Amino acid sequence: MRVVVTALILFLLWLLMSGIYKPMIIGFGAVASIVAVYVGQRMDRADGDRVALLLSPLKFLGYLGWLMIEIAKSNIAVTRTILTQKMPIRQNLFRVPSCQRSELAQVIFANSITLTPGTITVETEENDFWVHAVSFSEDDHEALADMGARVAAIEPGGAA
Amino acid sequence: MTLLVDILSWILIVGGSFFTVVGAIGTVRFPDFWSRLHAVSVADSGGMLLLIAGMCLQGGFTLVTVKLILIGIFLFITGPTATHAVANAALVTGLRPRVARDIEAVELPPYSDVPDPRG
Amino acid sequence: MIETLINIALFAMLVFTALAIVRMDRLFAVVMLSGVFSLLSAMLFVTLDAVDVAFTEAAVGAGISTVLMLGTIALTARREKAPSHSSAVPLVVCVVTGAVLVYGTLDMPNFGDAKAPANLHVAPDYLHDSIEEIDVPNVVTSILASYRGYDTLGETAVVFTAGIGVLLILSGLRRRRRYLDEDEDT
Amino acid sequence: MFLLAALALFAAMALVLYRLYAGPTLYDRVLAANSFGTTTVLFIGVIGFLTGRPDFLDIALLYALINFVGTIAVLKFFRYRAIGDIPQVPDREVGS
Repeated sequence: MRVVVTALILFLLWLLMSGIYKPMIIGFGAVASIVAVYVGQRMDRADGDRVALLLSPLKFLGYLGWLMIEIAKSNIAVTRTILTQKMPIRQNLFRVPSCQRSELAQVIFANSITLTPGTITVETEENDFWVHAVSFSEDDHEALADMGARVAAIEPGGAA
Repeated sequence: MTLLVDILSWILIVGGSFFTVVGAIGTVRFPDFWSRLHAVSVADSGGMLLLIAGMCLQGGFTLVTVKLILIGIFLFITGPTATHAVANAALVTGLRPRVARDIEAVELPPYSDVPDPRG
Repeated sequence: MIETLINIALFAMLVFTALAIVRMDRLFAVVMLSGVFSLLSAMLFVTLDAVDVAFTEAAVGAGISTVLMLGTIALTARREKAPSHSSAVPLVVCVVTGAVLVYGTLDMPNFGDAKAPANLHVAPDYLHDSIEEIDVPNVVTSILASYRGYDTLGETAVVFTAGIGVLLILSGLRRRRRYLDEDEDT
Repeated sequence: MFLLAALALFAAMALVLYRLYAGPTLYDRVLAANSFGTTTVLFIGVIGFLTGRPDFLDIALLYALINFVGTIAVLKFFRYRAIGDIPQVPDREVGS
């Protein structure tokens, strides 16, 4: 089942990338994706981990939109830091609690922190992230907690 | 309609170019490794997203746009992952961030199994 | 005009990178710089429309050779040793060889010359007939994979053998070293 | 428009190259190399539009992949002193 899905996804990617739809070339694509999956199966290097994609897509899209706005805001803030004559740097390394339950949501949260310029996830622990900020202010704790809550909200059964 | 698309993609591409250059300037101007991380992430997230979006608008409804979106999604996921990997490797091998003077530094986990991060 | 400017800028950065590689004595930095070198040369290939070469450069230059060089550093030292004798003679040899090569190129036809021998003999046939004969849209691909298929097969076999050989040497050395370490411990 | 983007990317490349040369730590260099790779990906895309043949995006995609894998490989190597399988007893391997 899984093998078939993988082959189908690979074949779909081939169709998207090639852009030439003649029978022979599509046949090449099909053979290539099947051989790739077969060789991967033979090598037996897949770890068999299943990542449950249990996110509600609508909320996730909403979150992406919100994240874009945040990225824009913090981009402008860091740009200002870079371009002013006397760079107002106030570095700090602090803990941020991560209240997400699934690993996927934690990954999304950590990557979102890193994606917004000015804050970077440096180390992950069980329930905490170490976050490094370049121009730290006391509001950052609240802002990151807010972001964490938003990520938790797109999980199934999360507080809406 | 095409005029509108052109104007929009102009804005996006000029903005993307601006952020890319600013990020590069930051990598040169910032005083230490930990602040340079943030400068790079300006170019990697803001500049990359805007440039890809601008090129998508110019590409129209073609396979080119599909490929651009694929590249965009890939960079959107791997960019922060790579930045995190660099930062984490630096922390683990004992390159400590300098915390501003007026903030009390928190205790860090005891790492530094590999000496001399200067390579 | 634009392409000339791009080429000049790329070549300037390429020269800077090459000089930096020569001057640097930290080998990790050299590995990073050679990755950048191959990225720059691949960009040059892209501006020359040589898509296949750019692909190869990407896979071999930036990907495999970086990994192989890192593996080599793991087995040897991380700093370059100071040269034990003067570099005057090698410099003279390099300069003379370079001068001879440049002198040799003076006779060659200009880049993109329509009257060059290479462009008169089979190239027009390839360009004209390849769509009908091979049915692959990219002419370079059809030349490489069909008109000169045996050639490419031989090249691929050579590269593959070389890769396997390097991997065997590297992994064998590492394993032997690990055994030696364990012997010392016990 | 794309000329402007190409010029901006060139400027960015030159500055990042300076950082790659100047160092001072290994991680600055890894970071600069990664950033240079991202710039290359964008530049290949822009070049495609500039010359009116945006067919080179396959290479850009390939570069995005190789750049990421390369960065991770370098960092993994620096962390564990080995590429490939991570040794079972990392402490000992790292210390040696």
